[in-house]
Order: sequence, then C-alpha cells, then structure tokens
Amino acid sequence: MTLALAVDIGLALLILAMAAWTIAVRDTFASVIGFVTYGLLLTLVWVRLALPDVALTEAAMGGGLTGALLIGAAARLRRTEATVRERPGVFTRTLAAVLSATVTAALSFCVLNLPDPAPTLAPGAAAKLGSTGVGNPVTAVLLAYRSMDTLLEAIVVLIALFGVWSLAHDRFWGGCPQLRTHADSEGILAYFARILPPIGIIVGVYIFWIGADFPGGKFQGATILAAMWLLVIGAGLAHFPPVSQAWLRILLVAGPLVFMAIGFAGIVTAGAVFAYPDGFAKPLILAIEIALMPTLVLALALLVAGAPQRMPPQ
Amino acid sequence: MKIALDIFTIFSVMAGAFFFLAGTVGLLRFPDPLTRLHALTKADNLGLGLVVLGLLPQTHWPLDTIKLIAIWLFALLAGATVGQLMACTARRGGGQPK
Amino acid sequence: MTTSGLLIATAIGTPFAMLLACLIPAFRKRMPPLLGLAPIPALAAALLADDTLLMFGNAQFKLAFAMDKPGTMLLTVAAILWIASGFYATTWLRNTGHAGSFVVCWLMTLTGCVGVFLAADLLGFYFLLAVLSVGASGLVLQGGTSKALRASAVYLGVALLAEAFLLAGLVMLAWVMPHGSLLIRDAAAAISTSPWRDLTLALLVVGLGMKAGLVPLHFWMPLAYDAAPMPASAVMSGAVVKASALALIRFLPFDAALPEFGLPLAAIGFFGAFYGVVIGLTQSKPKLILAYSSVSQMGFLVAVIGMGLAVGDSGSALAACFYAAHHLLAKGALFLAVGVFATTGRHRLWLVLLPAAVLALGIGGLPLTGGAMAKLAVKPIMGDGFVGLLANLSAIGTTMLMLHFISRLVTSTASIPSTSAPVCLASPWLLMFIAAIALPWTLYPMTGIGIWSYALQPEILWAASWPILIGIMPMFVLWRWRKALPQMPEGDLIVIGERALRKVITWGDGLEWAEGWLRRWPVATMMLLALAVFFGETLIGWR
Amino acid sequence: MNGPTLFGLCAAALIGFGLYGLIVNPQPLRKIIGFNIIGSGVFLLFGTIARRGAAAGMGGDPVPQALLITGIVVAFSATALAVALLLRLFDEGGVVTLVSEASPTEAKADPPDA
Amino acid sequence: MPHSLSAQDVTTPGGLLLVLAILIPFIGMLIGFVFGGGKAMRVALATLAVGLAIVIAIAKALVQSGDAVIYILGGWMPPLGVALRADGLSVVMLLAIAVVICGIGVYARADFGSPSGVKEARAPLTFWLLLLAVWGSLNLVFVSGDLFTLYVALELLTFAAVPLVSLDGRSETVRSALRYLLYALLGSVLYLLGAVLLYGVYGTLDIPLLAMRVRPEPVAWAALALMISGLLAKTALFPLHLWLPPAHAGAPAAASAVLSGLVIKGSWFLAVRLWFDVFAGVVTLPSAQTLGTLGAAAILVGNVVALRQTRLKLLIAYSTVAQIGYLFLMFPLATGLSSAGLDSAVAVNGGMLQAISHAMAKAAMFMAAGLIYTTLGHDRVADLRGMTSTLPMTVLAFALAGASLIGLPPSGGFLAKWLLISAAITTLQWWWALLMLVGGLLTSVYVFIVVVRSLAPAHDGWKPKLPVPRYQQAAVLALALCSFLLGAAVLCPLDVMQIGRTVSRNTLLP
Repeated sequence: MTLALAVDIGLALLILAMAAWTIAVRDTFASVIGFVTYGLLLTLVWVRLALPDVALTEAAMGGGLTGALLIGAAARLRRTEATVRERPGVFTRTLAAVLSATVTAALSFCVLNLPDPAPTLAPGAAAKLGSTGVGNPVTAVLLAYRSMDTLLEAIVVLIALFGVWSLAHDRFWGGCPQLRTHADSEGILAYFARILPPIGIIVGVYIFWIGADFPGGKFQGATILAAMWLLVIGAGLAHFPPVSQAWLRILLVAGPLVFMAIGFAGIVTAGAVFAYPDGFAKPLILAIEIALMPTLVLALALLVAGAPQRMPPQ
Repeated sequence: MKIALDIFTIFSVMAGAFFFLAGTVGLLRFPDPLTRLHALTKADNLGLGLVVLGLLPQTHWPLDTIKLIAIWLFALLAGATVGQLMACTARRGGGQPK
Repeated sequence: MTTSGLLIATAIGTPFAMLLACLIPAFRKRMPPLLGLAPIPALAAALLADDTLLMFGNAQFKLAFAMDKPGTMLLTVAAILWIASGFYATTWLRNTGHAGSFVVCWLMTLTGCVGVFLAADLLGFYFLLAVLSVGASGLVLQGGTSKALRASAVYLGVALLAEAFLLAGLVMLAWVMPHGSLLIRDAAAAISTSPWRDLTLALLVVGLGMKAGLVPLHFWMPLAYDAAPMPASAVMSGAVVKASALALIRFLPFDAALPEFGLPLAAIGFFGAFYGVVIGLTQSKPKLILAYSSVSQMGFLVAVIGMGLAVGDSGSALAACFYAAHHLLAKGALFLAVGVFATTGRHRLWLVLLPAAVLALGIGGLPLTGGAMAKLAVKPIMGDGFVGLLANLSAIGTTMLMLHFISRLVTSTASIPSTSAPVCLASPWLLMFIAAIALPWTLYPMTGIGIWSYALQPEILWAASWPILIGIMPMFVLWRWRKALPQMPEGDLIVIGERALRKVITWGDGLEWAEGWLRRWPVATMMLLALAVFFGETLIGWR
Repeated sequence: MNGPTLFGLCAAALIGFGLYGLIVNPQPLRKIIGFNIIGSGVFLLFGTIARRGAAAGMGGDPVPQALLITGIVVAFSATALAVALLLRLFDEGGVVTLVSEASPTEAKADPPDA
Repeated sequence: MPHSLSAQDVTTPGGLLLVLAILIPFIGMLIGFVFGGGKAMRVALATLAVGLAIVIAIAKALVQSGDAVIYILGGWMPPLGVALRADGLSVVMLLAIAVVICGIGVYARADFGSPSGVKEARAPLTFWLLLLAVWGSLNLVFVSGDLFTLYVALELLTFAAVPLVSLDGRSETVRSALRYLLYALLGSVLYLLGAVLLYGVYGTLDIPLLAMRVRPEPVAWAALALMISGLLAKTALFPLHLWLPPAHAGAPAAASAVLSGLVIKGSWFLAVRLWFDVFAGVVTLPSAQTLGTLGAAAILVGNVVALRQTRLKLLIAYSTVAQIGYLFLMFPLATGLSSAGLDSAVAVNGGMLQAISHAMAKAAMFMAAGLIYTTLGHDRVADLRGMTSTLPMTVLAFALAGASLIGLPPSGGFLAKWLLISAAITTLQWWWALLMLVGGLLTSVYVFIVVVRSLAPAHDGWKPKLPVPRYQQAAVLALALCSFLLGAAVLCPLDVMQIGRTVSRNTLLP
C-alpha cells in the first residue's frame, strides 16, 4: 500500500462519489455544476496516469467548454424544471441499476483479465519518431501516423457546426449567434475580459507551439483561444460575426483544405497521401497545425455559441 | 540547507491545507451567500498562496517557478472576479433561492 | 437461330413488344383492334416449331424456351381461344370507357400465358407465372365494380401465396438438379431422386394447385370469373388456369409410380369435382355456374393427373393434356356464349341456343363431341373399378350442372326480344364453337392417343351416352324445387376467411400498443443493454 | 492492484453510473450529462490501457492517447449538437422531454412537413 | 520511401482512388459551404458526378486486379498507420450508394433549389452540405480498415444524418432528431468501448491483423457483444427501433430517402464486416440465431404495424423497420453454412443483394411519397385518389419498388430471397425460408393497398396542389427500375462480391 496507491484510491473514490452525486441529485443546475467538478477531477486522474496531453485536453475541453455549454443550457432550461416531473417507477430504476451493474461487472472482469505484457505500439512509434521530425510522440501519432483521423476530426467538428447552424430559424439565417449574457460594459467582467485575453492568447499559442516536442498541441491551444474569444464576447466587448461572412467561412474551411492539399502533395514528394518527404516533416506538420488553428478556434467557439439568433446589424 | 527548505515546505503546505479546511467549513456553516463568498475567496486564496509558497523551493528556478506564481495570480484574478459577480447577483436577489 | 427458335421468339416477342408500346399513350389508344392479332404468332409457333431449345443469357444463367408435346397441344388451343377472345374484346372495348388499362393488362396476361406455355427453365417459368398472375389480377380489376376490387385483391393474394409455396419448391428443386442446370426437362427426373422429394412435391402441388383452383383454395375462381369482364373471364377460365395445369403435368415425375402421392391427389381432385357440381347447382348467375363447373373440371383434371402419377404411366400426361385442351375450348366458348346470349333477344334465341347446348353437354361427355373424346382418352388411366365409377358419376354431375346452366342461360337474354347479337360478337363465338367441335377430333389421332375407328365403335358411343341420359332425369325434379335450394354466397369459403381476418386485425391493436410501449426511452435503452448482456451470454454458451 | 487497474475499475463503474443516468433521468439535459459520463468512462478505460502500454521510454502508449484526444473532441461536438437541439426544442415552446406528445401512430392531424 | 513495406499489405494500383472516394465529397462540401447560396447546389451536383466516376474506376480496378484494392495511408504500415481496404462487398456497396445518392441529388434539385429572392436559404444549403457529408462518411465506412477510423466515420454519419431529420424545424421533428442523436450516440459509445477492449488485449485496431489475433476468450466475447449491440442500436433493428419511425417520417422526402436508404446501411455494413472479417473465429451459432430471431421479430411486427398506419410516410418508415429484419437473416444462414464447413458466400451475397435492392427501392418509395405529398397536400393512405392519372410514373415507380421489396422476379429482392432460401435449405434452417415468404406476403398487402387506392379515379374537379416537374418523377422511376432489374445481376459473369474476401470465406468453426 504505497502512498501513491493511497492517493489513487482516494482520487478514484472522490470521482465515483462526484459522478454518483451528479446522477442522483434532483436539481439539474446542481447536476451540471457537479459534472464540471467531475471533469476537473478527471484531469487529476489523467495526471496520475502520466498522460499529460490528455490531461490538458480534458481540462480544456471536458471541464471547460463542455461545462460552459451545459451551464448555459441549464440556466435557460431552469424554468422547465417543474414541468417534467414523471420520474420512472421503482421497478424501472432497479432494472436499470441491475443492467448497468451487469455491464460494469463484465467490464471489470475484462479489465482484470487484460494480458500482462500489455501489447503496445510504443516501441514502433518511438522507432519511427525520428522520421516525423516531431519530439512529442502523441503529436507524431496525431499528425503523421494516423493523420487521416485528425483530418476527419476537424471535419466532424465542422459538420457538427453545420448541424447546429441548421437549427436556426429561417428568418435568422445569415445572422449572428449570441451568448445570453447581461453584462454591463463597465462591470468587473469587462475589466476581467480586458486583462485575461492577452495572457490567455500567449498561453494558448505557447501550448500550441510546444506541442511539437512536449505535451500540448493544437486542440488544447485552440480551446484556450476559443475560451478567450468567448470571454470577450461574453463580457459584451465584441460580438460574433454573421454566419454568412465570407472570411469566417474561408477561415473555417482553410484548415482541412490545407491539410488535404499537403496530404495530396505527399503523393509527389513522398509516394503516398499524407506522407511527408524526409527532412520536411516538421515544417509541413507545423504548416498544417497553423492552418488548423483558426478553424478549430472559430468552430469550437461557435459550437458553444449555438445557432444564429439575430440578424446582423444592417 | 536542503532539510530546512523541506521542513519549510511541509509546514507551509500544512498551513495552506488548514486555510482550505477553514474555507470549506465557512462554506458549509455560514448562513447566506454573501458571507459564504467572503469565506471562500479569502480562505482559499490564502491557502493557495501558502501552498505555492511552500512549493517554490522544490521547483528549479526560471520556468517552473514563474509558472507556479502565474497559477496563483490567475487563481486570485479569477476568484476575485467571480466573487464580485456572484455578490452582485446575490445582492440583486436574482441568484439561487437556496 | 433455327426457324423454330425464331418462331418461339416471335410468339413471346410480339405481345411483349405491344405491351412495351403501350407505354406511349398514342400507341395505347390504337391498340384495341390489334388485340386479336397478338396471339397469331403463338399459334404459328405451336403449329410449326419443333422442340429445339431456344437459349438467352450467358454461361452462368440461361433463359430457355422450348416447345414440348403437351405444350404444343395446349398452346395451339389456347392461341385460338386468345384470338377469338381478342376480337370479342375489341368489340366489347368499343362501348366501355377506359380501354388503356384493359389493353395493358390483357397484353401482360397474354405475354405471361404464352411465356408459361413455352418456358423451359425454372427461373423463366417463375417470372412469367408472376407476370401472368399480376396481369390476370389487373384484368379482374377492369370489372370496375367494388366486387371486382375485392375479387382482384383475393386473386392477387392467392396468387402471391401460391408463388411463395412455388418459390420454396423451385428452390428445393434447383438445389437438387444435376450439375446446376435449371431446365424443367431435368426437373421431373431430379425430383424422384432428391432427398426432400415428398416436401418438394407437396410444395409444388400446393403452389400450382392453388393457381389451378384445387378445392380447399378455389374460392378466388368464382369471385374472379364473375367480376371480370366477359372476354377476360373466357381467357382466364380457359388459358390462364391451364397454364398451372400444364406446369403440374411437366413437373410431376410420371415415369416412377408414386401411389402414396398420386392417390391422395386423385382423392382431392374427385372431391373438388363433386364439390364444384354441388355448389354450382345452388347458383343462379350463368357466369357463376360456369365458374363452379371450371372448379369441378379442374378437380377432375387433377384427379386424372393424380391417377397417372399413382399408376406411373407416362402416357397419362398426354391424355390429361388432351382433356385440358378440350375443356379450354369448351369453357372459353361457353363464356363467350354467355356474352352473346346477353345481347340476343328472345326471338333470335334458337340460332344461338343449339350450339351452346351442344357445347355444354359436350363437357359432360355427349357422344360425337370433343368431350366424349376427352373422356375416352382419359378412360384407360381411370380403369373400370371404383375410380371408373367415380369418373362416370362426375360425368353425370357435370351434365346436371350444364343443364342447370342452360336453363339459367335461357332466362338471361337481352330485354328487347327482337335484337340479335352484333356480328363481330357472334363471329368469334362461332369460331370458338367450330374449334371446340373440330379440334378435338383432329388432335385425337394426330397426338397418337387413339384412332377414329376405335372411337366410333357402338359400345364406346353407348358407354359415353348413358351417363348423359341418367344426368337428365334428376334435372326435372330439381327444376321444380329450385326455390328450395339454399342460396350459397359467391366465394363460399372466402366469407369465413374474411371474418377470420377481421378477428386477426383486432390482435393488431395489442401488437401496436406493445410496439408503442417498446419505443419508450427507458424501455428501449434497457432493451439495448439486456440485448448486449444476452448476446455475450450466447457467445459464452459455445464452450 | 496497481494504479492503472484501479482506474480501469473506476472507469467501469463510471460507465455503469452513466448508463443508469442515461436510462433513468427523464430530463434530456441529464441524459446528455449521463452520456458524457459514459464517454469519460470509456476514455478513462482507454487511458488505463495507454498507461499499461508504457514502453520504450514513454509514459504511455501514444496511439491510444491520440485516439483519446480525438474521442474527447468528438464527444464535445456531440454534446454541442445535442444541446443545440435541446435549446431549439425549448425555443419551439415544446415541453423539453423525449416523450412525444402525440405518439406518431395517432398523429391524426398530419402536420405540414415539406 | 522511408519505410519497408512488409509483404502482408501493400498499396495496390487503384489504391489512390479510395482516398479520393472519401475526400472528394468532403472537399465538395467545404467548397460548397464557402460559396454558399445557389452555387452550393451546383458544386454538390458536380461532386456527385465526379464521385460516381471515381467509384466506377474503383470497381474497374477491383475487377481487373481480381483482389482487394488496398491503400496504406502515409506509407505507415497498419499496426501503427491506417490502411484503406476495398474488397468485393465494399465496392458493391460503394456502387449502390453512389447510384442512389445521384438519384436523390437529381430529385432534390426541385425541393432544395435555392429560392430566387433570397441570396442563401437555410434548408437548401444544409441539405446539400449534409448530403455530401453522408456520402463521404458512408464511403469511409465501406473502405476503412481500422476500427477507430470506422468509429469516427460512424460519428460523421450520425452528425450528418441528425440535422436532416429536423430540417423543417417543427418541434416534433426536433424532438425526433434529439431522440435519434442520443440513441445513436449510445450505440457508438458501446461500439467504441468494444474497440477499446480489443486494443487493450490485441494491441491493434487493423481488421486483418485483428482477424489473425482474435481468439474466443472472455474479452473478445464482451467486445463482440458490445460492438454488435451498439451497431444494432444505430441500425434500429426491431426492439431498438424507437427513433426510426418518427425520424424518417418527419423528415422531408429527399432527406427520408437518404436516412432510410443509405444511413442505416452504414452501421449494418460495419456489423457484417465485424461478424465475417474480425470475429469469424469467435462467432457462435446461438449468437447468430439471436440476430436471426430479432430479424424475424422485426419482419413480423414491422409489417403488421405498417399495415395499420394511416399516413403513407409512416407506413414506409415501418416498412423500413421490417426490411431491416431481412438484412439480419443473413447472419444465421452464413454462420450455419460455415459451421457446416460449406462456403458461406451464398448467404453473404444474398444479404448484400437484399441491402442494395432495399436501398434503391426504399429511396424510390420515400421520394414517390414526397411527390404524392406535394401533389395531394396530404399523405393519408385512405385518400390517394387520382394519383395514377396525375402521377403515372410515380405510382409505377412505387409499384416497382414494392415488387422489389416483396421479392417478385426479376427484382433484386427476388434474387436475394432465392439465395437466402437456398442457403436456408442447405443448412436445414427452413424456418427462415418460411419467415421470408410470410414477410413477402405481408409486404405485398400494404403495397397492394397503396397502389389500388391510387388507381381509383380522382374526385371530379380536383386539381393537384402543386405541379411536379417531370425530371423528379423520372429520377424516382429510374431508381425503382434499378432495384426492379437488379435481378439481372445474376447474368454478370463473375461473383464480384467475393473478390478479395480471403478472410472469412470458409473458416471452419472450432
């Protein structure tokens, strides 16, 4: 029973307690707050599992943006809390509990039976790390070995954005999304929104930049920059561009298109799509990441903002 | 010298933990939102300060130390802003009935 | 492409081409007068083509057509009926509105009918039978009344049910065919050697029996023939029903004696023969009486096939075919006669009644008519014992039914006594009458069943005539107490079927509620988890 | 019982909680939270496998880490779409629940769908 | 080339076409998004044409090489990198989906042409972008050889399909879309959980490598159970079909055609890929019988409830629920064949043909229902008078599509039934054959009802609400004819579907 194990057990119990509370509590708003806390605790677990990249992503995406999204939704839906009262009966709840417990038991059995010399692709990845010219193996996997997944990743985010925008009313199409805030421009939030973003942008770019060799990367950096943009708009100092804006659409589309262009260029220079010529891997990867940054920042922020709600000021 | 620094770290982190405890007790015991806010922002920020202070000697100089201090400053900034905002909302009575 | 191959191709090709031409409205309007011409290539093919195989398609799958002996005989006769009914339909269409859909259904049925007669491989046969069924149900729909809609729905329902059985049978047949060939020729041989012989035979007989109006599933026939327009009834009762009879003759293995399969089939056939007569006597509308006579005759035909199968004599296939050919001619002519009668006044009656009476009694086996020849051809298979007696009894029953038909026919003449049937209605009927009399005589020696001199011996003639005489006596008794007979509803069994269907629909409510309950969120998600757990358990079960 | 296995069991338990929450809670927002908890459970399981695969001088197998990051971003996009649908349902004035008022089979008055 | 390519998988000549087949639709979507407005439709239609050409080129490459078309992405060998693999099954599905999407594209030009006054309207732009997204993700599902890329493809498919359901924004359709999204997400999370377990035990997510490494052990059973039930949830097999009827009936006609004809085929194909390629050794006959029983329940309940529907689109939606049952009858038959040591190709071909003919027939049926709705103003089945006179080609298309679903010759449905019944007979599982015949009869009842109701002459003085352009009817008829004449596929010389399928052809069960 080393000290580390004790900490792990404590953390695990804390997380399970928080998850149970989030599910069981009656009031939805409290449940959302519980979920945000749960997300941040989960970041600690990733640190304990020595996976810093994932910890950063979880903190930024799981705790931060998802939390903002859910808190916004919970605040607006608080009034409908009373209407939906019919909680399923005892029998349904017990049956659901039994089924969930069976699934958990099966999974636990599988976890305990995982093979001991755990099969891993780490040696293979480490061997070929040199040719990708990137120090951080996770970034190497993301942008070299399995670059198709990352491209599809960006396309998933864009399609989700199209889906969210398709939910606008026809009369608001081409208008601007809105954050439901009632901040006054002289208040403390405006002051906060003037001080934090510059530092935030530096931190975001820094995380994006060191992603090549140390834990970090474009997703985490883009999330931080998106958060800063949301903060500024939330404080009322700026507002979202209209959906039909040309530069907005070009920037949104630029990331994947540049990625594909470099990918197809790979046929000529390195004999396969998404292959990098020897020696030029790092600059190309950086070019792709730089192209993807604006796409991700805009897309993630607009996903939180939701469908366009009002016509652009003529 | 190393031992002295270690002892300093232990004590300072213990003090920090104590202030966190005080803040949490304040959160649970105080009657209305404003007092609870007061307890939280004061105690937790101080606790965090002490913890950071305790950890300073453990980190090697240029980069990590600055990062640690920056974390504390961000926490202060965020705590103050959010505290002030929640206080305004609480005063206007628009907040949670609880 | 040999000449006979060309002939066969044109036989199916012309009606199919005309059907495709109907897609363009302009051609469709000018199509009615051509209806009579469409079957002529089929008649030419029947008379001239020999039995070479005509193949389409590549190595893996061939669509094959051929002209075997039963096919020749039946196609000749059917083609004549189609020509006569085609001319009849042309005049009939002149005074009805929507000719377009009638023409499309008519040509589709014609293509299907000729195709089935010529089809030589399983897939081609099944496809053309489907075309035939859909076309025929469309023809029934042309009746225009709500009764026609119901009759067409029942017809299509039974046809699709029959095709489901047939598909299962054909698949089991195809699975056992020698080195994957799909030819019907090898089918008969393959059946007797296949491991699932009884199941395959049962499926084929049930499938084709349903389309041939075998008794327990015959209820669609009276409904359809009564509701369909006159030329359509003639064609359907004649050619369309014979298509499935021909298929039975082709598929069943006559060379090997199968008493345990043939006898029950014969029993069902005889039961159908008598059932048709009994129900027919209670009907009043001439078309319904004819329909029930068809049920009875098809029953008798199936009995002949059953006996042939039991005895295992391959000649019986040809005899059954001859019997079917005669019935086709006679029944087609009688249906047209009903149409002609409906348009002639009381005074002009004699000119039309005499031939109709001769034809009607011919079905019963009146000597010197085709009917007697048919009964004679079938006699050796029936033998003289109990089965021979049954055959004579059915002849008596048919004669009684025909007399009842003639008496009902006389009362159903046109209202204005002096009108006579328009020439272009009467002429196709007369053509059919001459064919019904002359053709059996010519076909009898030509197909080698027997020779004239044998058929004309006095004791043969007497053996054919005493059932007719006996048949006449009870008619006087029956004619006086006609009112006392119970009035059976048209489709007899169908009425019970519809009541059962209504009860089944009420179960549907419960099922729909259960389905609605299954679509509630908690239930569906728990069902998903339960399925995952159960699925895992079935995987473990293997150890 | 070492660190990764412990968190593996914790992941299994989280998936169980998430499933329970997804099934039982009538509120769609609570169902979205349930879905997120299941997602984080699955990702935690993936993280455990990554940690167990630590070799060649790396803290964890990089391939599952990369897939994890992609998974988290996909889960976020899914949540964003679900919340957008929820808010649109709220704007339409409809009761924010998954149970449709008139179950489709009895929807006699057929709404004009383009 | 920096890496030595082991003999196991190497990029074949046609390989690059696979990458194009996936990325061209997405590039078209992105460019269409930037142009926006009316130009988006033109870009989409151009992409449809280019995509169709690419798919035909892939088919040619497959037939010429006689083996699966493979492409190693980025040159990184599979355990580390991702390989795209198209064998006979994938290419046949690629072709079928391409044809159906082109038909839908031509049909949707009228419904989703951008209105003249407005620079850009919401529904048309969304429809064209999401149509291309659905196509790209389906191509990825058919072609990808890596389980995680397939997970991302499933998510792409769901995110592209859900907004199609709530395209007209009524609260009922938004609720159906939300219900569909949540249930599909639950399905894909279970699928991901299975994939994670597989990676945890076998250290790779590549299909051929997994096929070699998977052994019948607890983790493999758990993974298979989770992945298959997740995919069943996304394919809406009977007990898990809560989202399908309201979603497919509420969506506009072209969108319903995409949802019913194409989207459910993606997760079904993935289930086939897992069952026959990855878990060939783990699969047992009882588990296959479970899938068959669920399919049987789907056929019976789906058809009976379809009979009782009053609205045409709901009737067709429940008919989809029933036809999905047919798709799952292939599993017990194929497993029965391979456990009897015979070649399971007959059942697999039957299942694929059933899927392809259903895709075309169902798309044609929904589009026909859309035309009927535009002309009549309502789609109550009881009152379809006069449709044959006003829309002859549409009713003919509906009838032909119905005939293909019933399984009348020469339709694709008939050929599929012929193959499946012969498989059922050889493995002595005659009850599946009986079930298929009963299902065909039930289907024939409601197809007959709709066709006969539309044959009735219209009320005098009735005029159609909106004239329907002829090319729309032509597109619907073309698709219905494709499905109806699919039976002729038996004439093509070689068995395209089984090319390159070395993995599962006749693996004997332990």
